[in-house]
Amino acid sequence: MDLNFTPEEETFRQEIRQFIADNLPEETRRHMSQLRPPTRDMVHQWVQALASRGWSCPRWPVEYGGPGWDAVRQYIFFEEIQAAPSPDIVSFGTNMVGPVIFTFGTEAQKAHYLPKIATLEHWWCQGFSEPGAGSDLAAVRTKAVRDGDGWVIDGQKTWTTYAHRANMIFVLARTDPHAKKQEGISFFLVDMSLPGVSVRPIQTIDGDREINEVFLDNVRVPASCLVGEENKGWDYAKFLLGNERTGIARVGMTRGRLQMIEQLAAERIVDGRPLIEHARFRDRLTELQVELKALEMTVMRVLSAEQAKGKPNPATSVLKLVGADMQQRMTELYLQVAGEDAVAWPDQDGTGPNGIMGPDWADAAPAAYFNMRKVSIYGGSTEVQKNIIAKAILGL
Amino acid sequence: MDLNFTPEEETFRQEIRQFIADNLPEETRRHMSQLRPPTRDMVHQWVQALASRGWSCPRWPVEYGGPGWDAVRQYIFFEEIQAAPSPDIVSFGTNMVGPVIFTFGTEAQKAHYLPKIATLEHWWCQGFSEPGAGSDLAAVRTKAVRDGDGWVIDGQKTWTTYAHRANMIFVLARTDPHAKKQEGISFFLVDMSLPGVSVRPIQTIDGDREINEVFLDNVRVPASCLVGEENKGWDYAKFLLGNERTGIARVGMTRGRLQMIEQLAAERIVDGRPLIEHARFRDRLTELQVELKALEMTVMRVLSAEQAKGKPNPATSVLKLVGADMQQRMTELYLQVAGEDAVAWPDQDGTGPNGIMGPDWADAAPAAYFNMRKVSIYGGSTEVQKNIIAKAILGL
Amino acid sequence: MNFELSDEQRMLKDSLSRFLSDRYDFKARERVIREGGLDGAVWRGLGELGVFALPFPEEDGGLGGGPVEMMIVAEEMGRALVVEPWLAAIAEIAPLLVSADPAIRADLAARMADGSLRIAFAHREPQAEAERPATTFADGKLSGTKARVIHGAMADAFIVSASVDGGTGLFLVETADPGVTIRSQPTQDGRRMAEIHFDGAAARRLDQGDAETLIANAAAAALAATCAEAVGAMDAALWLTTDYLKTREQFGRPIGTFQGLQHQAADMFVALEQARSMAMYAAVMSERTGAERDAALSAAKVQINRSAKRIGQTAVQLHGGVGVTMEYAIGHYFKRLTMIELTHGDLDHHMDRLARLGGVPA
Amino acid sequence: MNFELSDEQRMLKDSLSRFLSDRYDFKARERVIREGGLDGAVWRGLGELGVFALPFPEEDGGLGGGPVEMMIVAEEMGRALVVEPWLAAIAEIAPLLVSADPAIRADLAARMADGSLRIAFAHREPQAEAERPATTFADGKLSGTKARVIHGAMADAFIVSASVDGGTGLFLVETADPGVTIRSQPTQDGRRMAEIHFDGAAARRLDQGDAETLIANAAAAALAATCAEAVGAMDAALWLTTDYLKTREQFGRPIGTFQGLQHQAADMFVALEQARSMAMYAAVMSERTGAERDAALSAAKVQINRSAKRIGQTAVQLHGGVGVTMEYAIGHYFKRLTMIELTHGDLDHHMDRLARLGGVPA
Repeated sequence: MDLNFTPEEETFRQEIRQFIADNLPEETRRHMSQLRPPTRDMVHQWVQALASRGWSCPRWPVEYGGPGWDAVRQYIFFEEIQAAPSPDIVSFGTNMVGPVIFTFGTEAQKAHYLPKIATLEHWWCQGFSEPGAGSDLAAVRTKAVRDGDGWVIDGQKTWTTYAHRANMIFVLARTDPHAKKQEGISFFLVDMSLPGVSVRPIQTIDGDREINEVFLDNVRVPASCLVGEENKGWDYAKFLLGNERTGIARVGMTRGRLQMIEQLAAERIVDGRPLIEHARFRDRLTELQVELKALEMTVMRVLSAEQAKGKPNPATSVLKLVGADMQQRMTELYLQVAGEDAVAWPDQDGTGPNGIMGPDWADAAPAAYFNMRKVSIYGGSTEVQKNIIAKAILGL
Repeated sequence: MDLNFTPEEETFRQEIRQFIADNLPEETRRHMSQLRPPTRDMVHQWVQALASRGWSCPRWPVEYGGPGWDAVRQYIFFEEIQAAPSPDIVSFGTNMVGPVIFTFGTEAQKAHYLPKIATLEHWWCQGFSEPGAGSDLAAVRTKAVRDGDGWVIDGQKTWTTYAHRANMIFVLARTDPHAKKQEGISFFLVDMSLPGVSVRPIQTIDGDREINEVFLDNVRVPASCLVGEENKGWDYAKFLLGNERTGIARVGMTRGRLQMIEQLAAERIVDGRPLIEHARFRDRLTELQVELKALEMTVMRVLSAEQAKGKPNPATSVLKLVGADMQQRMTELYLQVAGEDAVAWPDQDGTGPNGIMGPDWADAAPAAYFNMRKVSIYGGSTEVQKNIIAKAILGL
Repeated sequence: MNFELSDEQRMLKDSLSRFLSDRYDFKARERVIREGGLDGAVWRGLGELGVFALPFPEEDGGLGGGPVEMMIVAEEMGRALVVEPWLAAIAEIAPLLVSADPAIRADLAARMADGSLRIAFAHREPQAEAERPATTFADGKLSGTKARVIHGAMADAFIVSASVDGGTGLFLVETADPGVTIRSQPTQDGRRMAEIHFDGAAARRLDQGDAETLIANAAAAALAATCAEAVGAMDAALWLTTDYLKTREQFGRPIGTFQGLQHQAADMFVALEQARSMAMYAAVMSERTGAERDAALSAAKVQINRSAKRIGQTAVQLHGGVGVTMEYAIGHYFKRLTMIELTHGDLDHHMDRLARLGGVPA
Repeated sequence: MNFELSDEQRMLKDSLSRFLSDRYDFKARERVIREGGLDGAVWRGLGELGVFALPFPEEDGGLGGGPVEMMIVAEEMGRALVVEPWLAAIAEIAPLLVSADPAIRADLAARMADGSLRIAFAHREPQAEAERPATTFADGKLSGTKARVIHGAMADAFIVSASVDGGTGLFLVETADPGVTIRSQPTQDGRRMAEIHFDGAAARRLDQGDAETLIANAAAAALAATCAEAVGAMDAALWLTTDYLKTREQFGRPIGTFQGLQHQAADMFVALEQARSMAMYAAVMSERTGAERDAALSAAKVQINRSAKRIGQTAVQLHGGVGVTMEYAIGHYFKRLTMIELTHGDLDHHMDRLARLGGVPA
């Protein structure tokens, strides 16, 4: 048992760090470190930088344009870019639909789509969730009907993050209305510039408009947009969801932001003393550090077992559940540092700097707190993760 | 709205306090204040003292030998004797079977049993729970079969607190094996000196032997031992369980012990300072005080609504649930004050003073901590209370 | 010992509750916020219900309401998430006027009671708490800057705390005075707050040298009312959530039939009832004085904060995705509850004060 | 980076696990406790498995095990709730002997390795921590009182910390020495601890003036091993509980089908996995030195304590009534976990130390 990375892995980490230092604009770093959502330009610029190094699809094998990293290197890479902090790469393309395409797609699909993911020429979003379905992803009502050599897709998706920035969407649609719930679903790749696709932003309580409803109003797509076999879409969706593993703990992100919060708390005077010297605040920070260290070790155990045994670990549910809790509690501390300065609402549009009160990060704290409530809801809610643990691990 | 008691009620409170000061032996008070279970003699002596004043059955109307107090006076009385602290009066007789007898019993039963409850000539215990039934009290397997002018009862009861001290047990037994689960049960009053009754103590993890299994091995009882109608026993049992209301919060008990813990913590030196000056300990104490004050107010609200509307409040589940949590967290603090001195186990029999280490209360702290785990299990577990709240109050 | 409302109190509660459910549903509130945060008709309606006359004594033409009436009103305001400047009107201003010249007081009370005059309390300053305000008064003129004045841009006049003669005084300043400049800012919970600059504004003294006591009384009244407001908001959040659990179906059944969610809803109910108890406690104790009052109010705020966080976070979680959207009411309750947590002293502030004052009064 | 056990480590784990499940079930353990807390056959068996030879270097005839081996052994001991004095044998004594005269060390190591010699570390004293032990050594004789010596009455010899020449030294004292008096006391978790009086007992110095470092090393090793023991006990408690949930029926179905209980069991699993991670971290970091080691161990103990409390309390709750009886195993796990919480520094002690040392090492 060895908690240390190999010298090669440490060199790799240094290489990533150097790359970040050379390529991540200070403005982006500062913006992200305040836990603000990245602007479109920030994402675009960063993905271009990664792409020029061949790193924009870090989980892909070399043959499809990826760097061919093993799981440990992927982990180090994501830790470092989250901790930097940089904008997340657009995982709907690189981590989700990309692997589906290179695993189940035709040669033509691989040739057409994969390079465009790497350069962000295709900005993908995910058309899985539907209004009213919640955690029950298989409750797909959007339908696709054969029409000559293509399909006509009709339905509505929701909770579609960054749909307003995307030009491509992958969609689950029901192709056999008579099949059982999880059968009869197919997986489509849809160009959002096609007639019938429209996007309505949903404002969230943090003030942001990063999630959307996507309407697919009798959208006609060619046959080449179907991935794999007709009616096997649920299998591809499960594959896609199972791909998101150790990254979901987001340890690097939480640790990086905790360090920022510790700094802010050292500058923040409450009752005549820096907040960091208040015992209760310090304890909350220490407790988070302890649990985050435990989570980091748990992530590495899962990673190590995967390297050794080559199969995913059901303890992944622990990573999601605890990771979400850590992120949320981290933003509670952030909110406490902002204190009453958090009361201001930046402006009616949810954009722009703080108005008349507080330091320049103060409006980002409540936004982060409100925004992070979602992490225990999406991607398998905390309740769903507990169900999985109870059934798949404990056998209840 | 008025949080103050009336002057008459305050006078009443003073009368109770004076009675306690005059009648509760210092040795008993000290023993109880350390959260030790009372000895048989302590209970007996105290109930005799109460009985001589006509107070040993505080919830009973005057016609049956009670003091005829209203709900507020009953509350004040229980608050004061719990805070004293005195031994609990034997509630299986006074609060449980007594009201069943005077509400549903024959005149002959009232005349025979009630006076003996008041003097503790009859020490009652409760024969409801059965092995394997847990929270499902209606899962009664003990059966009673008619035999001439009497009944033969055969079965087994468990979790019978103080059965080893009792000479009477009230028993739920199935009298119609073909009826539905909650029907076909009858309510019997059983003399424990009858042939076929035997008691086996169960040692609990605090070292005590206050709960028991009671075996009823073809015990023949006369017809006069049946309460009310045959097969209606479940109604009487529900009546009995519904009788335990505001008292279950045990606010006076918890507050009294918290004061004792605060005192002990002021004497206890940890890392060179009294424990009470350690911020974390002080915070835990303060948090408990806050929640206990809230619980006290909630108790009084329920009491006030009962006085005004004359009917029990479903919020009683809150009192049980929070009251149990308070008691348990209070003993966690007690355990912390004892610290490593809590490691000693008094002796193999679970009796006698602490051995070679620590102050004279140190062994009582872990015993109290372990003992109090039961309060979220018995009398409707915390999970059952949450079910009741979800269904009866929230309509889920 | 009696926790029941009197017939009059119940009438107040019922009429206010009916008024708000008729006139101030989620859509109406959204419109009010879009249009600047104050609906004239609603405001007049509240005045007609007697809400603004409540805090003033009968000799000033008020209704002589006490903290229980404030509690009733504040709870309903919380339930409807009312964004209008009701807190100053029902709880904060009247205690500041207690020692004012009777004629001035009667005039202000009369105009506040019918809703035609709105006064905001301009007390806090941009820099952290000092012994005396940095704002000063001399020769009839007041100068300085006040921060975080809630609803400051909607006030017709301010009561301003300022240093005077080595002590603190309370002064009345008209908004229309040319020496007054207001910068307004929306808040997370649909209200507006302001920074107010006074530059030699004409000011009239209101207190009799007892300003610090009056300020403490006003703070206590505002804190007690805010506790009650929080209970109203928590109550609404719980029932919105249980309604959602009953109607929302997933995996082929209402999600409220899942025991894991039922138990979370039960925990919310427990948190609500404990908070409700402490809001009542705060109301009654807010009339006491000194350490006993302050410790009781701190205990109440500690409980309110804990319950607000538990209920707000759980309500959003049980709503799932819709819980974090601006289009559903529940997120707005969560936001308001969060702001209540942060204002009138946060959890740590009140835990510290409790420790300093020797714990919860017996 | 590698969390997998080597083949040798896995063999150690499997053989010890098999030995204990064959020889040390709940009934057997109850018998051992009744009969004084040490089963000679079990003890010899552990020696034959090489458990006691592990901590000693190969040049002393040991197996040269490191902290990972200690962790493996301790976890199995925790899983079986072994009451015998294994902690001193596998973790505490060897680090104290590091600088001892090689001949003495080799002799002690050889006799400890086969289980024929049991040494207890008599270090803590009845009065709270002082700079130097109140126990003193002079002229070959040692005098003083040591308290809370776990398994003190089962030891053939003691290593005793004592003041000497203005510093601290470590001394070997034979139990058989007429200057040694032992008072023994059972503990909550089925063990025995003792107060030891030394009255001019013959003593031989073991350290080279580096006693304080050796003592800190031994404490670190004992703490790391105790964390692993706790993980074994928690793991067993979780699986006992899930077995119970699967078999116990109530309201006509296995109680493990109730989602409210499933979610509590899931919370236990999360607590266990987090604790397991930190026990591994503690094992590896226990070989470092100074503040980094101490902070890492404190972080581990904080997590262990939180998880132990959560798992112990929930396990009892989910067992219902039988959970609080001495007749069921689960209560004994709860008791042991509670004692682990209280010893080797409680939660607050380690939170304080973490704060003093600047937090969890990056």
